[in-house]
Parts: sequence; C-alpha cells; structure tokens
Amino acid sequence: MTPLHVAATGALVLLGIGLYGLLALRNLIKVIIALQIMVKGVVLALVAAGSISGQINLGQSLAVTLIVADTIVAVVGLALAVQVRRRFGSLDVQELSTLRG
Amino acid sequence: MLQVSLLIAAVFCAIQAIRTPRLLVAAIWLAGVSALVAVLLYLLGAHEVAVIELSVGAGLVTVLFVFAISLAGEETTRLPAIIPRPLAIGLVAASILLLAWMLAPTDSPPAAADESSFTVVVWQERSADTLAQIVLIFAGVLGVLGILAEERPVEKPGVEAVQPGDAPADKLPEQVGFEVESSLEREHA
Amino acid sequence: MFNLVPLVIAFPVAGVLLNLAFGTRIREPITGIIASVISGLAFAVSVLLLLALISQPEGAIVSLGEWIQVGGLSISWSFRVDTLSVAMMLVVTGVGTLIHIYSIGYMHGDARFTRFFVYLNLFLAAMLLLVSADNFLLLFVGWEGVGLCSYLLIGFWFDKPGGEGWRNSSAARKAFLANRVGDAGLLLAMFAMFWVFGSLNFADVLGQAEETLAVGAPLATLISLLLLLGVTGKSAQIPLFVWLPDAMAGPTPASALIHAATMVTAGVYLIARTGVLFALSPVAQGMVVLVGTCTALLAASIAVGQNDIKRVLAYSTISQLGFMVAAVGMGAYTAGLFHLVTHAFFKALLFMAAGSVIHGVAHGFGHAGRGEAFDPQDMRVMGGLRSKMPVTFWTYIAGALALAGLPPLAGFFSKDEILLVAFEHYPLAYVALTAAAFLTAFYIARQMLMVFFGKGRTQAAAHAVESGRYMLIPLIILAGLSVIGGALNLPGVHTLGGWLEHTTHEAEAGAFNAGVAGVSTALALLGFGLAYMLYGRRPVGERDPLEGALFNALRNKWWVDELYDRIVVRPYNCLSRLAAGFDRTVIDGAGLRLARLMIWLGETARITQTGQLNWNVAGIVGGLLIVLIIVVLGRGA
Amino acid sequence: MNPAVPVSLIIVPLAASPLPYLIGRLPRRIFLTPRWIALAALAVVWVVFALMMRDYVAPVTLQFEAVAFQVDGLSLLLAALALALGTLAVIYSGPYMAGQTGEEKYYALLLVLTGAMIGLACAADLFNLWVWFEAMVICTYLLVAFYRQRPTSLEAGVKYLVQSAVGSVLVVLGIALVLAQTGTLDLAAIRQATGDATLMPVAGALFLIGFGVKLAIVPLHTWLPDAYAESPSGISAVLSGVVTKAGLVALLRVAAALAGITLSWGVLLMAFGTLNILVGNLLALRQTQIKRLLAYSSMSQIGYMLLGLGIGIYTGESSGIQGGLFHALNHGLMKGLAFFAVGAVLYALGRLSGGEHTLGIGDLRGTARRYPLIGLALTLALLSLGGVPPLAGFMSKWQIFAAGVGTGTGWIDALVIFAALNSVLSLAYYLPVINMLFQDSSSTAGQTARCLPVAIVLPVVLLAVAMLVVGLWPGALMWLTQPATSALMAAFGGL
Repeated sequence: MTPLHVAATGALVLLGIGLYGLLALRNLIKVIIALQIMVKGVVLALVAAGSISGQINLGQSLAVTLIVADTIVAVVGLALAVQVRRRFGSLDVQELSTLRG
Repeated sequence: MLQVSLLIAAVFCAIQAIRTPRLLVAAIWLAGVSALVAVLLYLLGAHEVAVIELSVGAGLVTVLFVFAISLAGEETTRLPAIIPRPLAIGLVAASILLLAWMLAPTDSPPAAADESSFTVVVWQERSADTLAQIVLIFAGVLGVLGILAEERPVEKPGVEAVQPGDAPADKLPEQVGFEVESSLEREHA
Repeated sequence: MFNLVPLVIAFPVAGVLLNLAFGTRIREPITGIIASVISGLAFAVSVLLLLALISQPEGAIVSLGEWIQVGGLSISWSFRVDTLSVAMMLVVTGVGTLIHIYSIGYMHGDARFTRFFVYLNLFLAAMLLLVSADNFLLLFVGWEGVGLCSYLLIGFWFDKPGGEGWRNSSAARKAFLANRVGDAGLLLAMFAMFWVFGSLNFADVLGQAEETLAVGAPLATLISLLLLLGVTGKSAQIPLFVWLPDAMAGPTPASALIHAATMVTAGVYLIARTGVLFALSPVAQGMVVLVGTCTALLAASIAVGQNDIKRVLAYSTISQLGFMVAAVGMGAYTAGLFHLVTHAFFKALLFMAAGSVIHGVAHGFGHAGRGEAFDPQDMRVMGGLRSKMPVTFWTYIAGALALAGLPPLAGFFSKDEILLVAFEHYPLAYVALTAAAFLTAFYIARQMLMVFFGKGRTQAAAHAVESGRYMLIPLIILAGLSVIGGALNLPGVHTLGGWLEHTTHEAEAGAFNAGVAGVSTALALLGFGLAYMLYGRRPVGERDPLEGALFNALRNKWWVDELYDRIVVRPYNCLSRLAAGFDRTVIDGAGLRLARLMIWLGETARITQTGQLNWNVAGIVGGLLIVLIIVVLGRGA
Repeated sequence: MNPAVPVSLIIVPLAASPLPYLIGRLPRRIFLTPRWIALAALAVVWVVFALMMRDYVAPVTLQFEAVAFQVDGLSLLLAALALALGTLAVIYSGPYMAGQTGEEKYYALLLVLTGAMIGLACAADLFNLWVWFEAMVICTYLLVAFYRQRPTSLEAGVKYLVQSAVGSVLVVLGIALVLAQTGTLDLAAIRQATGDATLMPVAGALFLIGFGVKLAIVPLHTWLPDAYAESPSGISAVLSGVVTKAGLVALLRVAAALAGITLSWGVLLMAFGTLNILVGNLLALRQTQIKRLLAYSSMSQIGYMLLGLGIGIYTGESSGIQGGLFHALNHGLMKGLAFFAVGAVLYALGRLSGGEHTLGIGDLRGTARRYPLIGLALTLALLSLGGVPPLAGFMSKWQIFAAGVGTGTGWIDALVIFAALNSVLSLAYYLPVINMLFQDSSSTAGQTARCLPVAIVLPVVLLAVAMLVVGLWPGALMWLTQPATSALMAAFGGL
C-alpha cells in the first residue's frame, strides 16, 4: 500500500464515519463534530489528489482554503448551537423539528 | 506501514468521537483525528498544510468547541438514534463502498516531484482564492457576531413590532416550544 | 383599410384604461357612456372592414410584429381579416354596443357601476382578440381572457347578503373550473398541432393539414376531438354544459352578452375556423354532430321544466348552441354561423327583455311593500305583465317567435337551413333536432304565457312598471333585427353563404325544401297550441299542469348533476373518474375524486418532510446513492 | 473590454461591504445609515454593469495567475439577476428591518452576498467557483437565522447550515477527483483533458449532489421550506430568486466542463426536473402558511428550469436551454415579487421580527380590498407562477414545452405532457390564495392595517411591471437569455 492509497482509503473511511455520525447523532454539537470528521477526510483527499497530479503544493493550497472555510462553517454552526441551547434549552435535534410537513 | 497504523489510529479516534456520549471528550477525540491526519499529511509531503491542520484543526477548532460546550452546557445522556441503525449504516456503507469500488481501479502513479513553492502557489498563483477567502472570513465573522448578539435594549419604543407568538427569552424552553406550536395551530384553524 | 384591424381591439382596451384611470372621479352615467361610445367605435371600425372586404373579399393578414421567436416556434401579433372574422366582429361589437347602452339603465345605482363597464370592455377586447387572431396562441389568449371576464361577471354580486353572494361566487367558480377542463383540451390540441405542423399559424396549420394528414388519420381525429373538448367547455355542450345555467347568477346584461350572444359561440367559431381539420376526421365530425344534437334535445327538454325566467333562457341557449354545433359538425358552416348571428339577435333580446321584466317586477315588489322571501326571477310570481310593460312585451314576442322559428322571422330561416342539411345527410339528427324545435316552441310559449298573460299572481307583478329608455331602445333595435335578420341569407339568395364562401369550405348547400320548412313550422305551431291549452286557458296555480313523473324529471334537469354523482361514486377506474370529473361536487370545489387523490398524495408527501435533521441528511445520502447507482449502471451500459 | 470593468464588478460590492457595518457600529447621530451606504455601493455596481453591457460583444477570459475568470452570457445573466434582486431587497428592507438588532450586519452581508454571486458567475476555475459558492452560502447562514431570538428561525438556520455543509464537502471531494484525474482546475482545460471514464462520472455525481443541495433537487430539498419561510421576506426573495440560480449556474458550469466524458447530464436533469415538479406541487398542495407554500412552489419551478435545460442539453438544441434560462429569470422576477408582496402584508400586520412563518393563507383574506396594489401584484405573481397566459411564467414554460415537443421523442413528449398537467395542478394551490385575497370580509389585516411606505411598495410595483412587460413581450429579456444560451451551447459544445 503506497502512502497515496492510504490517504485515499483514509479519506473515504473518514467521510463515511462523518456521514454516519450525521445520520445517527442527535446532539447538535456532535453533529458539527461529525461534519469536521468529514472535512478531515476531504482534506486528505485534496492533498492526495495534488500529489497524484504532481502538484502537491496546489493541493496544499486548496486544502488550506478548505480548512479555513470549514472552520468558519463550524464556528457559525457552534454559534447557532449556543443560541439553540439558549432558546430550546436543549441541543437535541429531535427538539428542532417543529417545522415539518 | 507507519501510515497504515496512523490511519487506523485516526479512524479509531473518529469512531470514538462519534460514540462517546460526552461532548468534551468527543471534542478531544476530534482533536486526535486532526493531529493524526496532520501527521499523515506531513508524510505525504504536504508539510505546510500539516502545520496548518495541526494548529487550526487540532488547536483552534478544539478551543472553539470547548468554548462552545462551556457556553451550551455539557450533555452526557446517550440519545437513541432516530433513524434505525441498520438503515443508517446501510445507506452510508453502500454509498462509500460504491465510491470506493469505482475509484479502486485507478493506479496511482508515483508522485512526481513538484518544483513549485507553496508560498508562490498560495499567494500568487491562487491569489484569487485567497482574496475570496477573506470575503468568506468576513462573512463568517459577521455571521457569528450576528447570531450571538445579545438583544439590544429597545431604544425607541414601538419601533419593534410586537407579535403574539414572540416569547421573552427568559421563559422556560418547553413553554416557548409550546407557544409556537399553539400559535401555529391557531393559524391552521 | 385592413390595417385598421388592431383598432378594433385597441378601442376597448383604451376604454378599460380610461375608466380605470378616471372611473373614480367621474359620475355614474358618464363611465357607461364612455364604454358604450368605445364599443360603438369598435363597431364602426368593423363596418369599415366590412366595406373594404366587399371590394377585396379574400381579406388580409395584418401583422404588428414578432411576439415570441424561439427555436422552431414563431408567433407574431398578427390579425386575420376575412369574411368569417369580420362577420364575428360585427356581431360582437354590434350586439355588444346595444348591451352596453342597455346596461347604463340596468346597472343604474349599483355600487360598482364603473367596474361593470370595465369588465364589459375588457370582455369585448378579449372576444375581439379571439375572433381576429391569426394564430392559435393569440386565439388562446383571447379564449382565456373571455373566460376570465365571464368568471368576474358571474361572480359580480359576490357580496350579496344572505348566502346569495356565496351562491354567486360558487357559480363563478363552477364556470371557471368547467372552462378550464375545456381549456386543457384546447391547450393539448395546440401542442399536438405544433408537434405535427411545427407552427401555430392558421395559414400553416390549416394550409398544410390536407397534405400532411390523410382523411381518417388518427392524429387528425385526436386533434379534432381535443378541440371538441375545448368547444364543449366554452360553448356549454354535453358533458360540460352544467356551468351555464348557474352562470345566470351574473347581472342580466352580462348574461345577454357573454352567456347568450357572443362568448358561448366561440366554440362554434373555433370549429368553423378549423373546419379543415374536422373534415379530415369523419369520426370527430360524427362526434360533433352527436354532441350538438344530444345537447339540443336534452337542454330543450330541461327548459320545459324550469320556473326561473333566466334559467329557461339559459337552457334554451344551450339547446340553440347545440343546433349550431351540430350544423358546423355536419360541415354546414354557413347554416351554423347564420344561426349564430340570428341567435345573437333574438337571444340577446330575450335576455335583455327578461332583465327588463325582472327589473319591473322587483320595482313592483318595492311598491307593494315587503312580504316574505321573494324571487323576482320566478315566473310563478309574474303574470299579466302584457299591459304593465307593453314595449317589453312586444319585443319579447318578436324574440320568442324568432326563437320558435316561425316564418318569416330570423330564426325560421337559420334553423330551417340546419334542419335541411340534417334532413339530407343525417336523418337521425334531423328527427332529434326537429323534436328539439318542437320543445323550443313549447317552452318559450309557456314562458310567455306565464309571464305576460293572465292576471298578476302577486302584488309585485300587479305593480310592475315599464323600464326606462336606455333599456328599451336596444330592445326595439334588436326586435327589429330579430324580425328581419333572416334577410341575411334568404333561400335562393344566400348572401351570407356567398360571403363566407371566401373563407370556409362549405358542404354542398341544398335547395329550400318546402316539406322540411312546413314540418318545422307546423310543429312550432303545435307547440304553441299545446302550451296555450295547458297554460293559457286557466290561471296557473301552485301546481304546474304538467306535474308528474316526466315533468319532475325535467324540472330536475334529468338529474344530470345527480347522474354525475353516481358515475363518479362508482370506483370503476381512474379513467371514468377523469371523464366524469365534472360532477357538481367537483365543480363546487369540494370533492373532485382526482383532487381527493391529489390531496391524499399531498398529505402523504408531507410525511416525508419530517423536519428531522437526521432524516434530511439521510435524504442527501440517499440521493448520492441513487446517482452513484445510475453512474454504475451507466458505465455498464 | 477593459479588464478593470469585470474586476470592479466583483470588487466594488465586496470592498464596500465593511462600510455599512462600520457606519452602523458608530454611535448614532450620523446621517448616513447602513442602508444608504449599501444602496450607494450598489448604484456604483449598476454603473459598472451598464458599462460592461455596453462593451460586451463576446465572452472574455481574464487570467489572474493560475486562476481564470470568464465573463460570458451566463455570468451576465446571473449578475443581472443578483444585482436586480439585491438592490430591490436593500430598498425593501429599509422599513421592513427597521429597528432590528444587527441591521448593519444585514446590509453588509447582503452586499457580500451580491458580490460573491457575481464572483461565482464569473469564475472559470473549478476550485475558485467553489470558494465563491462557499462565501455565498456562509453569507446566507446569518440572513436565514437572522431572528436568532426565535426558535423556529434557529431551527431553519441549523438545518440549512448542516445540509449545505454536507453538500459543500461532497463538492470538494469531486474537485479532488477531477484534480487527480486531469491535473488541472481550469474548467476549459478540464474539458480538453480526456480522462479515465470511471473517475469523472463519480465526480459528476458528487457535483450534482453537492450543488443540488442548494438547488433543492429532490430528495435534497428538505431545508428549503424552513429556510424560505423563516427568513425575513427580503431574504426569502433573494434566496429563492437568485441563490438557487447561483447553484444552478455552478452546476451548469461544472456539468459543461465534464460534458464530454461523463454521464448524460441531459437525461439526469430531465429526470430530477420532473421529480421536482411533482414533489414540489404535491407538498405545496396542502400548505396553510403562505411563505411555505411559495417555498414549495419554488421547488416545482426549479423543476421546470431543469427540465428545459435537460431537454436542451440532451438534444443539443438551443430552444430548451433558452427556455430553461428564461424561466430562471422569470422565476426570479415572479418569486421575488411574491415574497415582497407577502412581506408587505406581514409589514401591514406588524408580524415582523420572526412572525414571518405565522402568516396563514387565511390572514390574506380581503387584503386586496385594503391594499389593491399589493393584492393585484400578488395575484399577478401567482397566476404567472401557475402558468396562466399571457404572463411571464407562461411564456417561459411554453418555450420549454415547445422545445420538448419539438424533439419528437416519445418519452420526452410524455415528460412534457406530465409537466403541463402539473402546471394545471399547481393552480389548485394558487387559486385559493387569490380567492382569499379578494374576499369581501377582511381578516385582521383590515383592522390593524397601517400604511405601507414607498420603499416597500416600490419594489413590488417595479417587479410587477417588469413581469407584465416580459409576459406581453418575451423578447424583452432576449438580451440576457440569448448570450447565456450561446455561452452554454458553446460550453456543452461537443454534444
């Protein structure tokens, strides 16, 4: 197994774990953690892709942008979670299902 | 071999982050994933991004999580999943395996040597991305400020319209939810 | 000269804008006079077009420029001036102008006087667009426009107290829905035409039809039958006729203009215009004749059992439309259009005279002091109005005799031509139509006897007064036209036939047949006599002389509405539900089976919107999985 | 064309965006409000846009080091729509958002949103496209959850954030696959590169799902009704009118880049389009809240766009593509108008600051009596959405249907007939609303009604007039749809 294979496998496995977390977890902060796990997988994928195409620095550059962007998303998400806790008194996404139908 | 064991460790951390009922613990497992991914990145030759992942992913994000958890409150109860577990596992596994199966035949060629320098790529060649990133950060900061902003005391009475369903913030959450629903019901009727 | 044709539409549009802009500032009769003058101007333009056509009968197409231009589709703002369209324009603007003038008197004192005239002008604009359009899309715009105006005018008094307003607006909804079913047919026909001919211009579609499609081609039948569906909606034929009687909820001038003289004849015009297509499909032609004949007979028999003065006329209109549809179905376009014109004269006359009667009786009711619940449209409360309202009476007689088809009034000649063609080509239809003609004479005589003869049965009738001159002058003019209208196409002269020959491709017209004319005249007289025996010789009491099982059936409109209920209730299959989707519950908006199915589907679909974040993400994963599977399968293929 | 023009089109709104925020943070007593600053900035952008339209003859490509930008018909179309609705939303929000905490952030974010969408419209680099897309999405997070004191707003914001984030992660994975396969990120270069037949379709699938979340294709649509119904009405208009179209443009850009070597986009778009039409209509059928109803109707309208574009791409004929793009523009006008008009009623009722979702259809009773202009405008918008001729919505649907029937393929005919029937079905939920508007008795709207300020009426009137003009003269938007169509045709060229 070359390092690239490892990275590609890792990317997919982390993506899968994150997706599963999104389906199974009910705590909003843990949902955001699951999102972050997915992002880690994609960072690996981007760098590996750069490496495969012989432009590792290009891959790195993209990965940096991705990390920044998704950190921002996580921060906004956490801010929302804090407000949710204030207004709903809970972080359970089950409580967050008043809008339906 | 080193990579494989690092990967296994990272996957273990990720699973733990999902499984543990405690939020703080989960955040720390996430930091573990981040650190291990950073090492994997370093081994791939992506030195700069490894450093950034370590400092932002394992450092900054963890701090933010801890901060948020302290604001929102720790929660330790394990909530039963809403989606039946076999269905969830099946959906995810099927998608990921299909992806993997279709990507598998690709023979990864040996990584060619990259002559460019990271700084040049980031700051010159892809400066448009970097500029857009600034916009993104600005928007994100405004977003966080906006979402977390405390209610300003009403300066001019009567400017802000009062509506029946608007519950004061200090009410018990259960009551808030109830009120919203009952006002919805009124509309339906 | 032909270039004037856009003015025909521009004038009513200008009238709408004028009255919208200044209607709130100027006083009552002025807005009505503006609208009437505008309508008169449109009539004048039509006359100019007529004069131009006399010297150049092949007509012209006037184009104002491109409208939609994309891909293969090219639609322009173009209008067709030919003998057919100008004949329709003359009827619409001529009768329309008279009805405008009449409305000034009729709507006097109504809170929404100006709005009524805005609607009338808007209707004129849409109707003129319909008849002058040179492509199906423009025609469809007019078609929808008249439907909208009809909806607005039926529900005009949606705010009447005591549940009546609700009935008015639900009648409007019923009309709207029945019309939309028909419109769907027209729309599908347009798609089919575009698919086959690649164009929607009359010249392309009708010009290529004979080359592209063989006689009896399934596509020709499909298009023709879809067009027929549109016709049954707009012209109130079986099975979509149920909306027209309810449409009488609107003000009487609107009933006269839209639901008697002009809009409902749009279907007849459409068949005449697309005659080439129908000629290619014997099956569709047969269907048209069948629909027209059955409607004529069924509606005439229902009219016998009605007691509401306007509902009698409504069923009479449906029946007469059946005559016209049957005529154009037989390929006798001249006969059909001839009847359209004369019918516009005498039916508008009858409606407006009936309006005058209602007005007079309601006025008399006001004088006689209020009693219990009172319906000024119920013929049972009338009687003896002959002496109270002499002008109305005499004009009414003229209209009624024309409708009954007594020589030498207009209705005699036009109905006789239809009967003649039927006699020569469709014997069964001839028998049915003659029977309908007999019933026509009977019910109109019954109506006259109940309204005008005998003694006033209520205080209201006894105190009724004649209407004002705004209302009477149009009546007198139309009465004159009803008497002499037959001159348009006298046997042996065939002015109208020669005129329309330039546009339609006429089936061979037979010579005047004294036998056919004699039989129909004799039957009409028989109908009169029978009615006189039953209603004329003794005072009509509470009990109708015809009371009995058959009359009960007539009074209940052959239980058509109920029949629709039955058919629908049986869950045979989805198709029967679709076909019979016009039962009254449907049309009253409560329970179209299809709608129920849709509502059920809608509720079911709402379950999928769980509002649950986890399920939402599961949707994304599911979508990803589906697309990936498609990719895998696509790779295998 | 002077390269400074397109650059300033992107830069001006972005550079000006901190100004409303900073001005708003100053202690009061200052004449300039954040809203006027935002309007001034947008006015400058309009001037730049006019300059660009004047000089535009053919697509221009600008290269900033490795990252390419391209100004073509599609960029102009999206930029015009973003500018138009952005400006109207800023005008509209003056009285609507008055006195809200965080007003200055609201206007700053609206500016950033407009700039980001123009950037997205012009991006010709796969990754750059994603960055603009992400910037746009992050702007809307706060705007959706603007009434953070309302639990339902927060709920909508959370769902919107998580689902958007999942979609965006999938897009980046797709980008990684493309990079690995072709070694380039330039959309034009990707088109040239003939790649492995296995990796590219997977990337295509990931893009379809990733951008599809923003486009609300079924079954990724679940965030949409909540977000549209809970956000301030100005934002609902922008979200529905432009942001979905930005997702559409992004998807079309990458689809065109992968056109030669991946799955058949035409068939996929048609399939998802038809599904969207049906599901959107069914879900809208039983709604009692007006904004939610409009949200679901957006889903079905997106379906019509996808159907038109799919037909065009499948057959390689311009008429379907033009119809789809025309419908996208029209939908921007119609749905913007509808949300603005509904917002006007909300304003009149005083149900602001988060009361948005409580407006039931019954609350509209008799609105046309008290506010004839608003009632008429909303009626026009709804009839147009329902495809009643001769309004704008009918024209574009007609083009789409005509393009489909023009192909002469049986199953496409069936799809078109199905879509046409659905168009009739959609009247089943529009008409009751119109009926309610013109009811005689009035609901609370009539009693507590206050006067509507010019700033709220003006956008409604402008959009209504624009919609009428387009309906009577569909050629009026040809200057936008024609270049966009040829740009897309060229991009999908090889088909």
